[in-house]
Amino acid sequence: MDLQTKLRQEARKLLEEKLVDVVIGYEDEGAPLRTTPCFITDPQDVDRLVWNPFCDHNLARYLTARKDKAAVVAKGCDTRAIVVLINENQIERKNVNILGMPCGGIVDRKKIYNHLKNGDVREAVLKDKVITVKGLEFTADLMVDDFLADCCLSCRHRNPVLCDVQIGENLPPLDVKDEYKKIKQLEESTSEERWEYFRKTLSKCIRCYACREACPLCYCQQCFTDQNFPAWVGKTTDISDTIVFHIMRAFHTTGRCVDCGACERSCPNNVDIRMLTKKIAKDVKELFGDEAGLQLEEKAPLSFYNEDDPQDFIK
Amino acid sequence: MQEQPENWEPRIIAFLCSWCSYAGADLAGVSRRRYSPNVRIVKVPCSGRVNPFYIVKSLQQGCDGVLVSGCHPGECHYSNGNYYARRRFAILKRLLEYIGLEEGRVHFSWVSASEGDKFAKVVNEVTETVRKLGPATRLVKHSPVDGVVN
Amino acid sequence: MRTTPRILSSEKIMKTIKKDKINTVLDFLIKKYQVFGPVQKDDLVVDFGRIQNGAQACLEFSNTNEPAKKLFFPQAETLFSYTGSDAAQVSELKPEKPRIIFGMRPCDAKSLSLLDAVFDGPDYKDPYYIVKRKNTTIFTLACRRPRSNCFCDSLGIGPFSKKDTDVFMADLGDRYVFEPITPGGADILNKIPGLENARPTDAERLKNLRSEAESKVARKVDLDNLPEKLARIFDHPFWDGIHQKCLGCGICTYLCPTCHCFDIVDEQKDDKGRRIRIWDSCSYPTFTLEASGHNPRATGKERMRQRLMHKFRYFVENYGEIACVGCGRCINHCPVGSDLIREIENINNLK
Amino acid sequence: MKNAASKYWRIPLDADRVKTPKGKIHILKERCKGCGFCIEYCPRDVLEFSDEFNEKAYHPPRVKDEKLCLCCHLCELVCPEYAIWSTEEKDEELHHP
Amino acid sequence: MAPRIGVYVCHCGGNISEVVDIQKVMESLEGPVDVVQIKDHEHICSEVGQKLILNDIKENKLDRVVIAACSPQFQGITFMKTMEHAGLSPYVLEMANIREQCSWPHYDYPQEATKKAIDLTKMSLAKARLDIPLEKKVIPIGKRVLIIGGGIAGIQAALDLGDAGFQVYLVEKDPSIGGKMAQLSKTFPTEDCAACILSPKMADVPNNPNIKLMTSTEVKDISGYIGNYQVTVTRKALYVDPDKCTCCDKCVEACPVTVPNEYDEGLTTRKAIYLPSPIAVPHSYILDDKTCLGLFPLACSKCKEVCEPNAIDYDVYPTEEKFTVDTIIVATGFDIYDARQKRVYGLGKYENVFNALEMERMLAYAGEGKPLKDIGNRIAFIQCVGSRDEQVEHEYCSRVCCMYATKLACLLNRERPGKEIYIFYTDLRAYGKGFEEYYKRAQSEGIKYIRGRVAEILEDPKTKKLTLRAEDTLSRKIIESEFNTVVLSVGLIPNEGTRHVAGLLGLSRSQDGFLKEAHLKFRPVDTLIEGVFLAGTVQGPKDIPDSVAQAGAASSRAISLMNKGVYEAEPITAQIDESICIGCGMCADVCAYKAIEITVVDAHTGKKTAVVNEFLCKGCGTCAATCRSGAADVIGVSDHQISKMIEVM
Repeated sequence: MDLQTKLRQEARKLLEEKLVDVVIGYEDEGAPLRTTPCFITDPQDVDRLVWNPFCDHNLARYLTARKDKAAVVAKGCDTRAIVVLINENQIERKNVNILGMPCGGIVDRKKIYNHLKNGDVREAVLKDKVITVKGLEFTADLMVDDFLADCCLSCRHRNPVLCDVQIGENLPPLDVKDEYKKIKQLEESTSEERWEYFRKTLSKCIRCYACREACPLCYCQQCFTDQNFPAWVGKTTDISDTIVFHIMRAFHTTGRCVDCGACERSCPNNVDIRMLTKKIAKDVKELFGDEAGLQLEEKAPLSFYNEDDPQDFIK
Repeated sequence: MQEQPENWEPRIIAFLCSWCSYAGADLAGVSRRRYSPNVRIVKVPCSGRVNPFYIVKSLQQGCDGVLVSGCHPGECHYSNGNYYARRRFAILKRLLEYIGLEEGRVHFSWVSASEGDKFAKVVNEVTETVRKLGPATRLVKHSPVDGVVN
Repeated sequence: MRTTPRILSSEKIMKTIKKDKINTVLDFLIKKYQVFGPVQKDDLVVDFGRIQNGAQACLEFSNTNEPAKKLFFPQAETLFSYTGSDAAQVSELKPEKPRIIFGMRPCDAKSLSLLDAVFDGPDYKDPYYIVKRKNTTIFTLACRRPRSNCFCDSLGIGPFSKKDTDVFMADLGDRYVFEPITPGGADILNKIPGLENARPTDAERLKNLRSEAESKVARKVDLDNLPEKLARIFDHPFWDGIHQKCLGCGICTYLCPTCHCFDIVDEQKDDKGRRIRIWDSCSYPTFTLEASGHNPRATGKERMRQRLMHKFRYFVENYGEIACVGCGRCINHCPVGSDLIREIENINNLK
Repeated sequence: MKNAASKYWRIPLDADRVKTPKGKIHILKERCKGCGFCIEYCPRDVLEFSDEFNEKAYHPPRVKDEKLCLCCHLCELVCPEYAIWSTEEKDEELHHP
Repeated sequence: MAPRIGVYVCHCGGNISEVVDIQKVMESLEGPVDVVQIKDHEHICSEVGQKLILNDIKENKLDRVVIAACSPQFQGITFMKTMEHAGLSPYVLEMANIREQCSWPHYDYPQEATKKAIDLTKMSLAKARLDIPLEKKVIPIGKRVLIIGGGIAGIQAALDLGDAGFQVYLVEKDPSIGGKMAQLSKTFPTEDCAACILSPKMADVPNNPNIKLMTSTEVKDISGYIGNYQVTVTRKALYVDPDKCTCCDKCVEACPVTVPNEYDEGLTTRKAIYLPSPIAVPHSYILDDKTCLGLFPLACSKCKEVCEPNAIDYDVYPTEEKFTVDTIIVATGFDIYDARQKRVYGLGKYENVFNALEMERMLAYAGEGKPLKDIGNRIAFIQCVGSRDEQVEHEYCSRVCCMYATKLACLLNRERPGKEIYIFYTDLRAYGKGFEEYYKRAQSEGIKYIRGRVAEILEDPKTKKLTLRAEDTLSRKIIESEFNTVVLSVGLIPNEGTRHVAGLLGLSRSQDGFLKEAHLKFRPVDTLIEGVFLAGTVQGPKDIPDSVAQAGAASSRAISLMNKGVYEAEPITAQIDESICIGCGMCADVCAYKAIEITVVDAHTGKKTAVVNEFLCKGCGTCAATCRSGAADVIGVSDHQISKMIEVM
């Protein structure tokens, strides 16, 4: 029995036995190469739930606003985000029923459109590991594994870190080769080159804050961007303000970011946001040995310290 | 060496914790210990009080250098403010230098109330390092953006 | 609605030019005008940018990521700056060199007329917008290949619409054809060297291309008496479900050619400062946050409802037209895949 | 007991003026079952296992340092076989611990 | 309405005006509409200066004052008092440090110093504009004080406070109070016997109804704040009931165990059950379960068998006691330097080398008329052992060694004339009252003072005699001579009790390891923790008169706080904006004082946010810097104020 059917079965059981008020999952509304989050409350509707490599949203994002009992379809990175949210008192463990999905990686739509030179895909059919895309003047068969998202290529937690029910067997760990290759390349270049790189990619930002809204960890009632007296960061697309917004948002994910890639996927102008969050995750690992969202009751690195923390940079 | 406009002097802001480093600075003054006059000191209760935005905002305002100084680990008047600050600055310094801020713009030090000499040495050293880098350009927020799309 | 001066049919002489010579047209225009056109920013993103030489323009594109509105109502704009506490010194708005926007799609052109209604309406004249609008001549480029989420003809625009532009262009395959629509457009067109008069067969060819393009517009939406339907369902439970997946990220409003809401903030240092107008979005909670802390649109439900109500009902009541041009940007770029057309269909199906 | 590291490393100067009881230890090797209670519980750590065997092949205890014994009789009390006891030697000559 | 700020630029009698161009500073401050008045003054901190401020505040209706002068940590309190006299909150005063940070360190760059002075004053102005007229927070405060350490300083403080009607808890780790002074023979410079002058004071302690004496007791934990210190102490089990014990001493005879007696620095022996010292207060025997042959299992019990009044009970266990006090005086005293670390002097190797405290005990030893040890006729004292010595990281002078060596020399000399006593010193420190005269008298009595550091001591294995080699820097000769006994004048170092208490209270320590006073000149017995004071050698080496004086000072400081009945706490504390806080709990995690808790603030919606306990919060601001959404801030040092100060750059 394939995972999708098993997922629907579990969801129907939860709803029928009134264990949860809603099942948050993914639904296919017919748009090519993508699914959309859905909120199933009626057991009959569980057949709308799908499970395929296009289920890319981090559904933990929807848990912070809810007061009711919710079941959520969660990949490895999503469950890590849920652990962080529980540790930060944003959701209660008893209010969330986690349907853990071992995940082989999700497809990055932008990579496909890149490959197709931004061709207009009108239809996409997935048949075990092969996507057949059709446009008005072209068709093509694409292998799922060739278009996985960057964060999935270096994923160390393909299996749920925490779940009530796990749908499907654990996947073998991915042998991740040089997880921080891009970051290291940038680190080795000169500061002028790095500045030019970030000035260029961040000048595309139009301050729409989609990256902030897509991220499950950005649940603040009022973000520092909306703060007045003092207003720390300007609201225009002046390059200095945009850079300050992005480095400070990234700074606020220190030791919390689970690298689910939701921020980069939601950006309309393809800003390389993960180049910042991934760098901080690398530093946190090197300096403090921490990884985000692995245990409950785990303290975030910046609200914890050791007597012998590294301080070679301090005179 | 960056070519600098003539008679340019680095402008450096320093956040000193009031119990140790600020007292150290006072001691440097009391013992007439000469050090370069490029630093403007802002007194904060503890190095743990220094919000990352203070450093970023200083750089945006055009400060050529930023120094944050607090009590030595173990001597913090509030017992662990400097420990949290140490972690915060470790991440922030690497991030700033990663996005292209020149190394040597942002400095951190531990100066206790009895280390007047060390404070003077740190200020001189920071001033010379910043002088070599020339005036701040990156992250500096320039005059208003005009209407036309860049 | 603004009446744009139309040319008498007799002066409508169509001009054409070889496709590979299009750069010379641009180079000529660049000498006397500030020319803006679609520029390839990276492999997926094409956006309007200042063109310094003809080669920079990329006319083989579907549509720009950000709408042409940003050339008239930019993301951030200094209204005036002030020093000390005395009277503010308004940065007087002298129009710079006249501008040409080359290669705008008909849907964006239509959106400008909707923005005109707002920024250049009977009761409110926005000087910043008007000075840019008057200083700009528009060359629209017909849409040979509408994308899967385009539905411009449901709004009565269509890929080959000739409305709201100064010069209509179309790609005949080997040549570009130019058709002046307004006297301004005609003046400029006549000055461009190297243009030959269109061949008799071109008009016929143009008509075929037009119907072919219109057939490619895949999606339709039934908009008639949508405003009345919306008026009736303000408290309908339909709204409880529709907003749940919306992240409130504001992309659909930032990239929508017709959205024109803005926020005004000051940036001040010591006694010098400036007042800035920046884009804002009804999907942000802070959009309606009041000083008391009360927020009339506290949850995503009210905010999502407001977006649809404003575009398809309030705007119609105020300006007589629906505030949508069917460009499909909000559908293409929504991170969670919510689809405007499907939402309108759901509304139509409500009892 | 004094160890070199402690603050009071010196042998007290008036040690010879203080009389302390001196115990003599008697062991019936054959009765011993090698349980080791006396060795373990002796507060002055006077006894240790000897390497020789008694008939039942147990190791009876052996006196490490007779001078340490203060004749507190604890070994007597804990020995299940009454195989060990101490008697107080009259103080013909003084010794210090 | 707009603030009305008064600015005062001080000349500091030339200290500032000789470098900083005062006129230029004042001119450059003109402009902002809310700076209503700019004045300069020769000594703004003087009586006249303060009157000027007072009048200006009244006449010009100032509501904020900026003073560009010395460091706020120098004259800050003076000006805060002036503000209070003028009816303004002391927290709308800002000081620009244009002396210690401008004129003094940059006296050879006058232009830059002036520019810097202008910037610093503008920064103070920027902060002053956003100052809030805070009022001190008021906490009710009782009359209960905890004194840690029962040496002469602790005793004196307890008696002062007890006599003044305050409830005193005197906690002493050892079985008896008296501390190091009780171990001395005589005291300099008057040579009156230590026990004779100390015993009556020690006796007064249990007799004073307001003093609760707790010996053999250690402080386990202290939490809370001034007016509400929750103290937990653990009392050792002593196994002897003081009321029943008749001090007949039979148990001591019966006890088989002999261990070095701490009271005599290990020179004499004591039994496991013993009387701590002849002048012990409380005067009762105790059983030391560490050296007893064993109570679990009961090994010996000879003492119980001979105790007729049946005062010994083995079934007693350490107890824990909790109580609340309003102020605390730390008087945990000192330890002597373990001279064995100075290999070259041979303490622990050579038989006839002693440290000064051991010599004190030998002199005081009165057992059966026979001295503990025949110390012979030629005695040498070596000064500065473990003090003024960078090798052992004790650069400080222990202040008392020169005088106690002189005293010991005089006593030994007088005991049996004909002795030759040498004192090898580097600088003879006879600074106190009557010290110089005593030093002169000692020389006249034949004590020979040699100005030279002893390089090495060698022992003749057979005769156990000691040959000293030293260079007499006055006569330029190398002296090598033989002595029967050498006494090392050991310095004073911080003890384990000081480290333990400093950890409990979060007290900082100065470079020499002793506890750091709030301000060396102005607040020598205060600490930076409100309501916690220091007395005696815990704050640094000193002699008995100074310790007693400090005990009196600490008591009066505590009384001055407790007498008011209320304590005004610093209002500069953290503040959480509940409308923004999302209850993530990071601020609570980082708060060293556990002053923030995540609590439900709206029972209806169950919304949880952080809530600050104003009395616990010390205003360090770590929570404000950790808070991501900017909900946490510090009143008085707010993000907005600092942001405005940065904008001056």
